[in-house]
Amino acid sequence: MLFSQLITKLIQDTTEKSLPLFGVELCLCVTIVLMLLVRLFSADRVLPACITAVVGAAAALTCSWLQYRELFAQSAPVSTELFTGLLIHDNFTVYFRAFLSLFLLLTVALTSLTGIPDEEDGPDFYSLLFGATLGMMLMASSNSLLMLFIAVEMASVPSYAMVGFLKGQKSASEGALKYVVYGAGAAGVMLYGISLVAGTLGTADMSLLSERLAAVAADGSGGLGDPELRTFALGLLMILAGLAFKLSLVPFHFWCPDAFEGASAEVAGFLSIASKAGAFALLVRLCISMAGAEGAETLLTAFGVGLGVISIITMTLGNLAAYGQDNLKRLLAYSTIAHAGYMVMAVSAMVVMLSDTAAGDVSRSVASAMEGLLYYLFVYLFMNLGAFAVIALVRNHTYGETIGDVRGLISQAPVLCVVMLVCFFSLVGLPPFGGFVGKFFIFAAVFNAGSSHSFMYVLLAFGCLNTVFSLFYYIRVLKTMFLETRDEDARPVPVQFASWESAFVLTLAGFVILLGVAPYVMSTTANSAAQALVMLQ
Amino acid sequence: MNPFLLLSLLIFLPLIGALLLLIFDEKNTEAMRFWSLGVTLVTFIMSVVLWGQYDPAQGMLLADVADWVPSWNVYYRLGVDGISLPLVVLTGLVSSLAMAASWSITKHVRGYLILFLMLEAGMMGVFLSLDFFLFYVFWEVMLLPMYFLIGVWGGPRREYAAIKFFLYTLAGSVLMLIAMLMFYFVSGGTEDSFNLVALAQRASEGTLMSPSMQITAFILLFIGFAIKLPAFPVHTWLPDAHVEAPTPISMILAGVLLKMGGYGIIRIAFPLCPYGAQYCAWAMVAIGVFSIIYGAFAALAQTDFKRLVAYSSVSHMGYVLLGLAIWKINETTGETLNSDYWQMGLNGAMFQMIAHGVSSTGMFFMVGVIYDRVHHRDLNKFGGLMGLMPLYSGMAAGLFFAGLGLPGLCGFIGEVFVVISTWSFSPPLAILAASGVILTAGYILWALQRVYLGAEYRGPHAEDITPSNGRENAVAAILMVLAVVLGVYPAVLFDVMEPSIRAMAEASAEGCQNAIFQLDQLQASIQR
Amino acid sequence: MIAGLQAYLLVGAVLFVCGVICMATKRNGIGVLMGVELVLNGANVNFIAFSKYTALGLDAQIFALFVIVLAAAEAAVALAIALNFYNNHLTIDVDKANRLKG
Amino acid sequence: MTGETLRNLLMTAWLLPLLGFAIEIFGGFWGSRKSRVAAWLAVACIATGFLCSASALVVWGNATGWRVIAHDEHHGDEHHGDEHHGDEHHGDEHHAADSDAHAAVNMKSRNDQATTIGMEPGNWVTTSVSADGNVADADHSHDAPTVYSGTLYRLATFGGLELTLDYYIDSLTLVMFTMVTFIATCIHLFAIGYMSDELTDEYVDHFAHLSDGHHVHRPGRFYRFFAFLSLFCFSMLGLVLAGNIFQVFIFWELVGICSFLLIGFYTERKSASDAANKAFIMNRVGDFGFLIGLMVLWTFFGTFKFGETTDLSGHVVEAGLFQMLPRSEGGDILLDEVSGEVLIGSMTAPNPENSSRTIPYSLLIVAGLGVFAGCIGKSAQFPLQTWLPDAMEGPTPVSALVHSATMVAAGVYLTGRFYPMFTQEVLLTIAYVGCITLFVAATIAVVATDIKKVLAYSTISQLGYMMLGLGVFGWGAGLFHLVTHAFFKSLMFLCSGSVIHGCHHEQEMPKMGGLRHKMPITAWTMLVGVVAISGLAIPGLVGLSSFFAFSGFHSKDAVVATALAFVEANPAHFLLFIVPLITAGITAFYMFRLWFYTFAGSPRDQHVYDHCHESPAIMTLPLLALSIFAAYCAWGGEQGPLYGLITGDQPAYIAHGIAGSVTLPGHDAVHEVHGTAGILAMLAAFSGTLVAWVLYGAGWINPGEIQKQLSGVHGFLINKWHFDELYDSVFMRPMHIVGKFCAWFDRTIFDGILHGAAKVTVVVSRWDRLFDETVVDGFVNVIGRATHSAGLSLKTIQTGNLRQYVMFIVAGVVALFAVVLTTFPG
Repeated sequence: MLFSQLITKLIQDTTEKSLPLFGVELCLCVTIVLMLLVRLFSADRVLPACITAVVGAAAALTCSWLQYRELFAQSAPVSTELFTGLLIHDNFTVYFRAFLSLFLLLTVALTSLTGIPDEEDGPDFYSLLFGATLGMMLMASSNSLLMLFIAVEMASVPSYAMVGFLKGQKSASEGALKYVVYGAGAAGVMLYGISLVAGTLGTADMSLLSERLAAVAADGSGGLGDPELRTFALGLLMILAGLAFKLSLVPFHFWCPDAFEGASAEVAGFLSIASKAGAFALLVRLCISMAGAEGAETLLTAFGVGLGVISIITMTLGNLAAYGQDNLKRLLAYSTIAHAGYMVMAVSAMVVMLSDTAAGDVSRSVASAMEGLLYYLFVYLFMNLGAFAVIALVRNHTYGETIGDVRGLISQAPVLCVVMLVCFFSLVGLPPFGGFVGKFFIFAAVFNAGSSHSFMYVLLAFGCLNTVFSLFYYIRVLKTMFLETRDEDARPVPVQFASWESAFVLTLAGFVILLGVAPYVMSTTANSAAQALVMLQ
Repeated sequence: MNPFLLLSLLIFLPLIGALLLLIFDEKNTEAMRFWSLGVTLVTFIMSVVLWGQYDPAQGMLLADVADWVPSWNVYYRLGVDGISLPLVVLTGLVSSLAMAASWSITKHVRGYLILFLMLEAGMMGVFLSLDFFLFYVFWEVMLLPMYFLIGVWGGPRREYAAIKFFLYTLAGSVLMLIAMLMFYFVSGGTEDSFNLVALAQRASEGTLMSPSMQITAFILLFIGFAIKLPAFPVHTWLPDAHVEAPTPISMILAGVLLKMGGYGIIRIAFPLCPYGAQYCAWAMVAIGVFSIIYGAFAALAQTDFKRLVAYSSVSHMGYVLLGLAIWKINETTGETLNSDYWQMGLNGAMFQMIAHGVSSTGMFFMVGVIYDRVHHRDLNKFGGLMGLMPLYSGMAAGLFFAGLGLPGLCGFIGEVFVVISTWSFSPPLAILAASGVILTAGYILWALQRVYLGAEYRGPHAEDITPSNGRENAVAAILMVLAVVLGVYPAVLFDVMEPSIRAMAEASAEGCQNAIFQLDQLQASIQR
Repeated sequence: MIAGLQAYLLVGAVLFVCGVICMATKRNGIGVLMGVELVLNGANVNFIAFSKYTALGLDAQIFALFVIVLAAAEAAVALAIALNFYNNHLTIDVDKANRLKG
Repeated sequence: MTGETLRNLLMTAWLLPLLGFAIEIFGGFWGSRKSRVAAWLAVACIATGFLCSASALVVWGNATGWRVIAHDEHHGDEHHGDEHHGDEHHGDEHHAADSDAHAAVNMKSRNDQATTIGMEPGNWVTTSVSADGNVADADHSHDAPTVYSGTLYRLATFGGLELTLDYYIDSLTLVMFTMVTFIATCIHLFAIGYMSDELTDEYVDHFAHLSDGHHVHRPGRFYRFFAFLSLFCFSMLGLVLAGNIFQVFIFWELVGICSFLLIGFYTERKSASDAANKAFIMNRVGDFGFLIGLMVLWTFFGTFKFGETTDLSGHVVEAGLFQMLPRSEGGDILLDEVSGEVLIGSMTAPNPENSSRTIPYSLLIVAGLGVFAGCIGKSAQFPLQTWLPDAMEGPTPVSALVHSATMVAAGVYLTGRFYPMFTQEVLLTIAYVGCITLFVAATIAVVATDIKKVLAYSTISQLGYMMLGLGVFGWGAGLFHLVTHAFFKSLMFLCSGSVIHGCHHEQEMPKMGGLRHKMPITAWTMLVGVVAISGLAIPGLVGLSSFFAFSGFHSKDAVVATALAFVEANPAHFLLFIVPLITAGITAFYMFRLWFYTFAGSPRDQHVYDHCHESPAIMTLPLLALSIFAAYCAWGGEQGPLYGLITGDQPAYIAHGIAGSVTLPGHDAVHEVHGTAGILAMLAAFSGTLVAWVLYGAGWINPGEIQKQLSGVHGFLINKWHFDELYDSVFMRPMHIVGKFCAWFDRTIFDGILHGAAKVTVVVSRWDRLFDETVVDGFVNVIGRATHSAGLSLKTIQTGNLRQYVMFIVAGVVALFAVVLTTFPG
């Protein structure tokens, strides 16, 4: 093949096949460029960055909605490889694109309500935000270990900057420094792991992983006694470490509380939700791509159980360490850690079920486990963002984010309190809020996986136990808000019922309730996205 | 009325009422109170209509089924039978009365009323759901309003009490959640996997769960329900919650919430894992008897009036557990041995739930009436109320006698029916349970003497003691009349309950027998 | 030939370990970032070696190129943040970054 | 027809007081405090009840052709020699009477069939049954009791188990109804006078003090007293009418609560409410046993009904309790030869579905003892007797009605009613319990000075006689004594009430004396009661006619005679005769002592004497009416109509006696010793009276009075001081000592045991509470705290040190790798 032919083919592939399906990401890119250009021409008085950002996010959302409509209408799941197979476009991707664009829109709305980037910094901030989101979308759609690394870096690097965005604040710079060093270290470890995995398997293409893995396993004994497989396992663990850093799983969670406390509540909310979503998408893809490798079932089971152990440690530590926290962001950081633990339960269950040779066709069970994860993420978006939004709104009035700042808030801002209540109870996992449904799906999946490996029952028990543990610190905050009286000298929080702020948080709370009361639409969507991924594998 | 509409309205009417409270003027508390009272009364009337519509001979009155989460086979499935119907009516009644008793609440009235109505909706939902998932949702939904009702409007240690209540119940319900998942997956995740009726049917045929799994599932369910019941040793949330809760909420707690434990056992735990239930029968009976004695002793030692009544609830609910569990089988054939006696126990337990709902609601109300006046509950600082508030004291005595188990009042029937059917299960435990009558008489009479009798009132705020007003008298009189009617003509309840309970018991017995048959076969195949 | 691969991998591993030790022991923030670079370069060595000895081929080289670019980008952001930290704390001793804890 | 008439009459008598209660309590509360309407309403209700009961008695008598009375009159002499009691020796009129009765029964069935209205259809099942064992039924058909029973309404049905409210009407029911309603009417009337000081808006209670030392002032509670009395009458009549043992238990508790309410009528007095609590709780101790008895019966027999159940066509469909315990010809309970257990089965009717085929003999004893435990509590028998003296805190009419005549006798009534279910062992227990009680109580009565306390102990003692009578197989004797005692004891209580009322609530006898001058009617009617209870009769006339003996003589004579017959058959149990005989003397002694103390002699407290006055007519008229009955109700003794009525429906096997490990004497055996026993008892009574007179009558009352009464002995006692001292040292002192010891024993040991039990209960409950608060609750708290501190310690991992964080990345990977390698090594 001639070089020119190759170029032609590549251009053709890019323009005719890839770019049309890359619309959402393009929207983001265009918005970033636009915002920077606007400032370049000093037109930001006329067109504030937040307007551009809202429009851009809305466009991205619309685009992903169209993609969703198109893809989910089809009877059989379709997947298209973009950019010579570096990315993949399927229901799963679209689900996350839609998820992330929605979240982007909400975050932009929140930041413009709270005015966290001042007008001057608006373009920078939103560029970083959009850039990070772009990276997360790439994470969700990556189909190659190379893309995996690039996407993670794409998502991380702007995040580092965003954490340190509050200029002149010691804690912000400290949080950012810790985040960036930790992130860089984790990325390095992950990259080393990628090199090991790619080297042992001889490919970086994730769609070939299971095939190559089976081949490698066939060469050796198939167990971890085989040096090559052992190298592979080590590499896999290192990749996992990189993802675990993004997911803030124990023991890769150390950055999380510090970075969250240093960052503004809006950024912390963004980090806790979006980067988690992207990382989970990637983790699920990685797991699915390794599934079905004959001869490596033991390895996969070990991987699944390992995830389960991490999950147990993560949620227990997250919930317990949240007990004594006075800073609400820090408390929610630990809550985030715990919730990552809950969600990893689903992945663990999925992997265990996939590696169960005796079980026959497990696609339905796997899909429902994944459905649980996707649903939970979706609910988590609203409940966690709602909680952070309340903290941000309170901070705007009290200049503080500690538990003392919300003491007796019910007398001044009942709307915020009720939203906080809905979000927190949903985080605990109580009906009729969405968190319960999500948790139920995940617990059900774990229980179901119990027939594949009995460790899953232990996992489930810990999941239940942690639900009870978690009640303590959530309710401690609620107790302070509702049952105590506001200090005399506390700054007032005059958030009216008829205000954009209230409307925003009430919308979030409304979605939390809606997802709890009428989970059908979302669960079906999540299910079909999950099923598509499983089927295609 | 169409059952679907009627049953749904029973649940959602209070919710709609709660929403509409938002349009009231914040200052106009009186209007909001009357509105809420109206809503609870209409709900109660509808529950009575439901009673009228229900035909005991026909078994379960099922409403149409609506989709909820079809991908998980969760349906909006409501229905009512002789087991749940009396509890539904009781819920309607106690809610109305508690609402009438809520005039003493003056803080954040709107919030209180909204939470109160939400609570009622949750309670109705629990008793009306026939879908396990739906049941669980309603079960948990009640937690939230209850937490705040205790936590905001409660006594000095309200926060502690509220969180204790919350934690206990949550701990119980996660166990229930696991059991629920067991049923779902064991039944294959089909359309009927959350359908309590269909699951019970399969359990009865012996095709739902293996015997050993039944035991696990039953224990999980039982702990969840025993916490709510409450049975020793998971009862300690109750005294705190009762003492700290405001009077109307204590009434609801004692009158309705505790019944959910018993209801859960008889509606879910027994029919779905009959072998497990049978296997644990001994333990349950022992726990029941122990709760009776233990609660009574604890009540004897209290100096706080409300705490005494709270412990009396522990004791009285012990009879419920006892009555449910006196199920004896022939170990080899699996045949149920004392079926009529067991049914008497079951019926007696159900009756005891209703009776306790009447008597302890009344007792808490009576405590609340005096507490509103003198703002203390120290038993040693009362006395002489009979002279100061004669009508109130007279009715209080009546309601306490109902709690004491005096014939002619409702407490007697349940208690005695349970106790005399216990001998066929275990004579020693029956004797122990019967000894409860002495202790009960002891603590109730002693309390009556210290509070109502005597020459003079010995506590603070003597000047605030005024005779009970019309609203208070009306609430007490309604409960009193009910106590007498149930005590004199219990057949009015038994006629409704008995067919459903018999069906449940027979199905469970069959299920147990099938399970034992399976075990035998298993053993035989192992030997071969 | 395989011995050759192992030798390269050993170099990569040594680089990796050095990087990790550098990250964990250096109190100077810049030093820590240099440790990160070492780790990344350790991986790069691996990639190049795999490119030569396994079926990974050119993919690995492209990988390495991307890593170099990304490392630069990352380093830029990291240095900016370090500078920010210096502005606020007048030091880049990472041990002084201990206000956020618990 | 007869059955229905009887049922309607008795139900009217039963329910009217309930109606009265409802009207009185509410009307009184909102009405005037000075109105007597409540009282008259109560009187009207109970008096109508009496008329209904009396009519019922007449109806029943007519239906049975007055068989029981006629029979005894005509065959009184024959009985002495009859070995085979009534085997084939019945005269024509018996046939007539029997066929009458049977015709009545049949007619009733037919009528019931025709009139199945009112209650739910199909629910209306009546029975007309013979209540005796079915073996005896065959050859004693002419004795066949005529029982009318049936169902009022259904409480609940569980499969084959059915709980109903029934009625069970036989001659005993009718006698009890008439007796209760009559006495109650008298007492109601009396109470109108006695309680009249409550007819005020501001009643001053001199026995209740406020903390500042003042008396309690409160509105009068006249209406409430009568409302409670009415409620009590309803409960008591319900107890008597009850057709099953469960229903008995229901009303058993109800009379208990009425007793509680009435004892604690003066709620302001701590002593009153303490006594009320004590009464109720001690009764509950007995009821605990009762409940156990119920459990056993329910579990093995599957029914609580006394009588058989018939369907609409009159066929017997189900046996009642009394039919299901077959007895052999000798009256023994039949045992299954294979299992050695007692057969449960009726020859005439199928057993209830749920009855077992057999019941272990031991459990039959348990059931009997359990039910009897209830009777012990209610009838204040040893060892649960201590509540009754305390119960005297209630107003005196209450003591008269509830705590002497009716409620406390309910235990005896139930023992009699439930007789067919008692085994010999149980009967022996009953006898001993009665024996101990009667002696203990009598000795204490000797030293009591409170007029009501003396009567209370006397009541306990007399109840002991009744129990003893029943226990030694004197079914008729025990119940006979019940009825006569009800009359004379209520009379005496009312007299004491009259005294107390007249003396302005002075109850101490040492402050009285000579009151007969001031209140002659009270004094003489009281004397009638005293003579009656002492069992005095004019000696020479015993054999010829009983006309000159008061009721107590006949009934006590019957009890003692049965005891003697029993002891003759079972010499080992000789105490069962000796003790009651001695106690008969003591009884006479303390009763006369009371009378002498109060009415005879000169005033000891001039102040009391001066202010006392005879009660108004509304109080004395009932005294007169009752005194007539106290004197003559037992007219004719065991050949008289009352005894005939009571024993008219007695279980047939009783007449024969039972020969077993313990021989139970039949009627004939009793007849043989009747004369001996009568003379012995009377001697004892006379000696007791004599002693009393010597000590109290002769000692302090002017000799003229004594001469008039007992002129023959007067000279012998002329030097009263010496005799006093002598008797004091040789007779009184030991009596006092024994009495004091018994009182002490009663107070310290029994009360001590009770208080100890109470203390233990308190300690246990405190401990229980502590356990609950520390261990059970503490456990949870510890878990919570441990979790919390674990959480806090986890915070320390987050050191904030960046280099450490970075280390953990690698350390984490290595650790995970190690874990995976060790867990899945190959």
